Amino acid sequence: MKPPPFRYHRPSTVTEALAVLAEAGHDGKVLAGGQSLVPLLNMRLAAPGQLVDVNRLAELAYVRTDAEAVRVGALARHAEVEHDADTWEAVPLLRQALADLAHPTIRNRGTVVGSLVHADPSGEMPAVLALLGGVMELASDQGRRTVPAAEFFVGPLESALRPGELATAAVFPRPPARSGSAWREVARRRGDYALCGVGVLVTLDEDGRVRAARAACISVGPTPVLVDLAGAVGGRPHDAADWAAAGAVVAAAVDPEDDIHATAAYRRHLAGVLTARAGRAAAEQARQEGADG
Amino acid sequence: MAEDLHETRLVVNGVQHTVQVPARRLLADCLRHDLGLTGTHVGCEHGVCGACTVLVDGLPMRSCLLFAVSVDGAEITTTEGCRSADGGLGPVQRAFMECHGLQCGFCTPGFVTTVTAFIRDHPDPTEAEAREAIGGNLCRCTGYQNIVASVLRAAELVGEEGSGEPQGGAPVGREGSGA
Amino acid sequence: MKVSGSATLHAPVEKVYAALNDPAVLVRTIPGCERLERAGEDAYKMTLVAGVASVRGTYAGDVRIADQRPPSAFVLRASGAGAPGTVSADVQVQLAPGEDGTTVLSYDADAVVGGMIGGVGQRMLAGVATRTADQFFAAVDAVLTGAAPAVAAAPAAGDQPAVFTAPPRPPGPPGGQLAAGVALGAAAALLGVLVGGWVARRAAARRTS
Amino acid sequence: MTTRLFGEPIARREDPRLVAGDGRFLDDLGAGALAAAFVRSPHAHARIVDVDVAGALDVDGLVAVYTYEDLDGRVAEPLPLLIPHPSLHAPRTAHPLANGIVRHVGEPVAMVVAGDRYVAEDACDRVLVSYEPLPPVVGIDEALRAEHAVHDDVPDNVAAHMVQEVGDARAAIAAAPHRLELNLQIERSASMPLEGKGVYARWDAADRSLRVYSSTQTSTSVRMALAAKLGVPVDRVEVVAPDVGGGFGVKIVHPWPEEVLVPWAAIRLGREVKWVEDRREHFVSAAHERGQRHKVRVGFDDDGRLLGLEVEFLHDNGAYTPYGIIVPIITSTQLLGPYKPGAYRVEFRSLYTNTVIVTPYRGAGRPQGVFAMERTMDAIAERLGRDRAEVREVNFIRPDEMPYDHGLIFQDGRPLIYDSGDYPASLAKLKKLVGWEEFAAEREQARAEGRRVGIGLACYVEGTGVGPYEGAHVRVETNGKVVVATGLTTQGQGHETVFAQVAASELGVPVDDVSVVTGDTRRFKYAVGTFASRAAVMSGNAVALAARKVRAKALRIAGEALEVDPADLEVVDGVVRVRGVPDAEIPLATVAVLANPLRYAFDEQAKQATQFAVGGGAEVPPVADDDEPGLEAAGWYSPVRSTFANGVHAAVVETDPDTAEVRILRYCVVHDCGRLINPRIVEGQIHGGVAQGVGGALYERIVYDQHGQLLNASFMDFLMPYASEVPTVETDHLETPSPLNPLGIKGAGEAGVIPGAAVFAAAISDAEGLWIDRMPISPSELWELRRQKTPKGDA
Repeated sequence: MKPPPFRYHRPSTVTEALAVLAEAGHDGKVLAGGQSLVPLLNMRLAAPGQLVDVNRLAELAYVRTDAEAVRVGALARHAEVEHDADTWEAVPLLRQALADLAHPTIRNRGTVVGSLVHADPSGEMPAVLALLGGVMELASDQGRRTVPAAEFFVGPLESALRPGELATAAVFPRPPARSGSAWREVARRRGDYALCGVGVLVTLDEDGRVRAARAACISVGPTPVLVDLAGAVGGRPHDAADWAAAGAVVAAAVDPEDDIHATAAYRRHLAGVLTARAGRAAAEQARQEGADG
Repeated sequence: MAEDLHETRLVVNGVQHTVQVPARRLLADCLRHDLGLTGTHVGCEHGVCGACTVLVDGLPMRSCLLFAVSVDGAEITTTEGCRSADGGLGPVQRAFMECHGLQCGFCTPGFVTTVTAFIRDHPDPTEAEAREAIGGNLCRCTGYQNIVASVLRAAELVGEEGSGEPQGGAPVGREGSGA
Repeated sequence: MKVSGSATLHAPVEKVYAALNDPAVLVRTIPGCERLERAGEDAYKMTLVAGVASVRGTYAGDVRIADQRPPSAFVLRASGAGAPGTVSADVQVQLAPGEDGTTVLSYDADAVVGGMIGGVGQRMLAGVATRTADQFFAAVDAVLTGAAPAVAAAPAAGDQPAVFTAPPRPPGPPGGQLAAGVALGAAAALLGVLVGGWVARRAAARRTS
Repeated sequence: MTTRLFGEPIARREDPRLVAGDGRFLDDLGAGALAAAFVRSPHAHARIVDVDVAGALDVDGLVAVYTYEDLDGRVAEPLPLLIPHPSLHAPRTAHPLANGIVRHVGEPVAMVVAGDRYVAEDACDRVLVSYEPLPPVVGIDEALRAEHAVHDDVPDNVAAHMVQEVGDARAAIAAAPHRLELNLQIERSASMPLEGKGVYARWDAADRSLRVYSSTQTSTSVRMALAAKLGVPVDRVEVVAPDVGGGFGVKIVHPWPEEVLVPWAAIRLGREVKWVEDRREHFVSAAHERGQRHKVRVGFDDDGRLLGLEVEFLHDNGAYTPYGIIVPIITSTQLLGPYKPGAYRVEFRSLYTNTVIVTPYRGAGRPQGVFAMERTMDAIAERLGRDRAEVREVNFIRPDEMPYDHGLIFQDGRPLIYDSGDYPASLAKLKKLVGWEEFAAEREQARAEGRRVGIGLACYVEGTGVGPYEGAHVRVETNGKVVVATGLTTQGQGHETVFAQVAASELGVPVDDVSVVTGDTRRFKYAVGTFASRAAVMSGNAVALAARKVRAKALRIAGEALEVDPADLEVVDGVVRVRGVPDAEIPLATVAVLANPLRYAFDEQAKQATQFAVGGGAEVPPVADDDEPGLEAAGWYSPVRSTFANGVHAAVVETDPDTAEVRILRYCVVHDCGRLINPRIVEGQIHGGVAQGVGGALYERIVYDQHGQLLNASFMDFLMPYASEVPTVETDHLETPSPLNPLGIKGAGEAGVIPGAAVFAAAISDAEGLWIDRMPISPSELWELRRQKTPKGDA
């Protein structure tokens, strides 16, 4: 299991990187953290002609938080985002989900933006971006564009990123006031891909009633499955909301498949159970937010 | 056609090395075969087992998932570099010996590096934290119980005498291409 | 790996049957298909680029149309090989008249995926296959309804064109389409999909592309 | 330093090099050697139509490509059948490279040798093999149905059929007041050491000699096989097992195709060649185990006492049978565990399938047998509404019935006779350790809180230390250092430590003065290997016997030198002393010098020796007729039969009412392997075994589809437990010495893994009120079981 040969580029500026990517076209592949790509290369399941190593693009190595959002540069490692205090304050869901993402050793190298571009239907990051309604910032030598999460994840491992394009950053909006979030997943072993994972974002109104509630599920569809829970829990006092009903809504909405680790029915069941668990936790966190602020 | 070689500089266990490697050379293979540091082991080559874990600029990473050329200029610590400054066994290594934290010893180098970094950041871990810390490394022999004990014992030893890592502190020697 | 499904095509069965057995149509509608070469009666050699994202490979193989019962049924037998592994598939295709001149097509495919890919990605197949089957049908339907032209055959000796090439286009939408009429294209494209599938779902060594 | 070393939990001698990265594993050797890689079949069953290597030839750095047609002499013949057996009526083995037909995914078809592994794999990608697929036979059902054959000349796919019977089991069952019939299945798994296999060969053309390093559990047997296969005289072949990164059974098989081909290529090319198995190769071309399906019929009385037991089972042996039918034979005999079965009949069929070969994996057929037997005990208890421990108790062989003859033939071809063991005491200790009696209350308490907890226990008896023999050589150097050499190999069991403890204890020298060599045919010629929990028993005793000879000779010479009766001498800390007479002493080092007329000692050591006069005087030859020069001796241990260790495990689990996830709350072990040489190492063996038991019960399985494709050929899908999945193990020991060997020890290597599936099935059944008849079990499967509420199978 050794990688096949490839042409290697290591640009030192984004401009240079975009030029190289434009040149390489379909033949080019971006190497950031490489925690999914390199196993693939080692097994010779992938053989890109050219690798564009973006690990020297210092200008993309940042995590910035402002009044609206957390902006994560393409070179920010999972661990950096996970341990960033401002990010934790602004968008707790990121750390909540990152804690279940593989193992710390992988998070030391892997990047959040890389996870998003990878558009992995079992990945936590795409679901988090989708749940928060975030956007991707893409650049090519033709210019820059932003793509909302809803349009970015096209299918399993398919993102809207075009050949020659580089994802430069991901933007995770702060949830509204009196919001709470929670992430729950079940994996075979700690750190494995989830058999099913669910993130829930709940926003309360001044009276502590559920104003908005959404769930995003992984491993139960070709892309993150986003489900609006307002019908089940909207308008209810946070402590009287029927989260089991919300779970039922999600279980009905997902379309999982059988595999060697779990049946589709079990995955569907988990989606419901985990939605209820995450919903309760998120509502409680939202209540505290309300109390604190 | 012969592959292009890339000059790559690595400071490994405090010693500067310069090697000419193809872009596809994995860091694990570069350390083992180009530099002759065979303490780092390769158990799966898809990033799951953790036997190849080394410290890259102080952080544990899978050397089977890194290209040597991609970490050009980095400081690498392998289990060979986890000895104490005097060349004897380092505290983490001694802890594994004291607690019978290894059997065949194949996965051990990956644990030693991982635990070295963990204790640097968590000088006084609980048993649960110790277990979590080694959660990404596979061992087929020990059942982990004595490895968890080794982590706790290592924390004691480091507390008593310091990490003993030559990294940084030790003068950087010079060597030509290890290839 | 078994996959089955159905689709409605906007043309009468005879026309659909003809299209699905017309290399000029297939070469145009199989995403990633670059070349179909006649290799005997109802047999073709095919070259196709398949994969997900930039995890793509070129695959070569053979496809054979068998057990033809025009206009209601036929079987496609295909096998292909690329660096990541091998694929062979049998696809049973049934055509039945639908409402107002449409055709209801149902397919039943059984694919064997071997080699490295066989050990690490098979479980991604079914989902992607059924999903991407629709892409293929959409393409065929476009040809049937004249929305897209069938390609002209490359000049070749004999009264029957021997080599069919797809018009220049970016490598087709990623994803394998294990669908009727494209056993090989499907199977081979699946390899690429699987590759992705494998990373997508299984890489415990995770993250980032 | 004390010389009372036997039984001390001393730290391991091998650890310093291993923790420091100075270990020498196979791939740490042979820098600069050429690299071999293999083109392997992607098909489970196919005819090879053509192998086109042309593309590979242009690869820069390629040295050679070989296919079956290139093989010559005995290398072109099928690999040897290692363990023939009368019941194995249709043995079949593979060729080193496929000869016309491939019979499992991963079977080697072509061998590439190149400058490095990267290039070798580039070349493999360019070897084009065209296959004509043949219908694959996958799984026990298809093999039985025999619509297709794995081997044309074995149309029914049955490799072996064996029956053993004691008494008339069927009649006894028919006449019994209670009867049960159960179907019990265990799925495929694998040893999966973290270091794969590997071979590194160097041919010395000038010396016409071959040295081979192999990551093997049996270097001596590899040596003999290579000499025969390659036509090189045995004394021109040396095989060394360097540090080996785990074996667990899979590395006892030999010679592997690569073990023959790599040295063969090294000789042909006159270059050093190395092959290091990668993980993918290990999954599809090494070996698996465990897959068996059992039908149990049992008759019992009102107390749950067995009156008749009939077990029929089917064993999937994969595509070939190089290692014979050891696994099913062990199941058929060892499933009896600590119980008296009444009349017993066992029958098995071993079946060919188009899958990877099946050879012993730690436990070797016992986990399946124990699962069958212990689930049966649980079913009996449930049927009678009795306590599960009580039902086991009434069936135990009592200590006063030892030695106990089952009237069966064991794996070593000798009668199945238990030598010793106190099963009631083991169970009593376990019940106390886990709090068996109190658990019912805990279970109720938990249920009241909406939690589901359950407890299960399982007993096992393990035949260990199978013969035929092991040997050891002990030499006292003229500097007083002691060198111990034994032929069997080491894969992490700490042999360098325990054999040093044995030698030091016997000789009366500090353990630090003893060094141990294992698995190196240059140092000790004859050995069997490290498997079947035999190393400590076999080589441990051989070392002791050799050391005793050396000690006797040392005392004799010292007696002459000190002019005292050897009977009055003792050896303490490396010095021979006259009991009770201070200063009347002579260092063992000096005795070693005196033991050889040429002394081979210099300066001070020689001078020290000259003050003593030994030897029979002028009329006696310097080396007496019955003597040899040097203070050294070889010792051999060959047991009349295996010695039987035993144990009882219990687990307490909690299952999530919603997600059906299983949490292990406690895992308790009571283990009796006779006298312990090093308790710490025995504990370690148990911990590791239990972890593999947890894996086998809750996580690990080898999954083939109907086409014979292995669906989970990676660590991402073959779920070996991490630290987060393995519980802390609570252990307690009994020490019932074996009367069969001088040291009174029994094997401990496999014990930990044996009852795993049985214990967890019982504990989960208890928590859920569900009958579990198939392991491993995943949360998804448990949840589906809940939906079906499967009732226990009844007669």
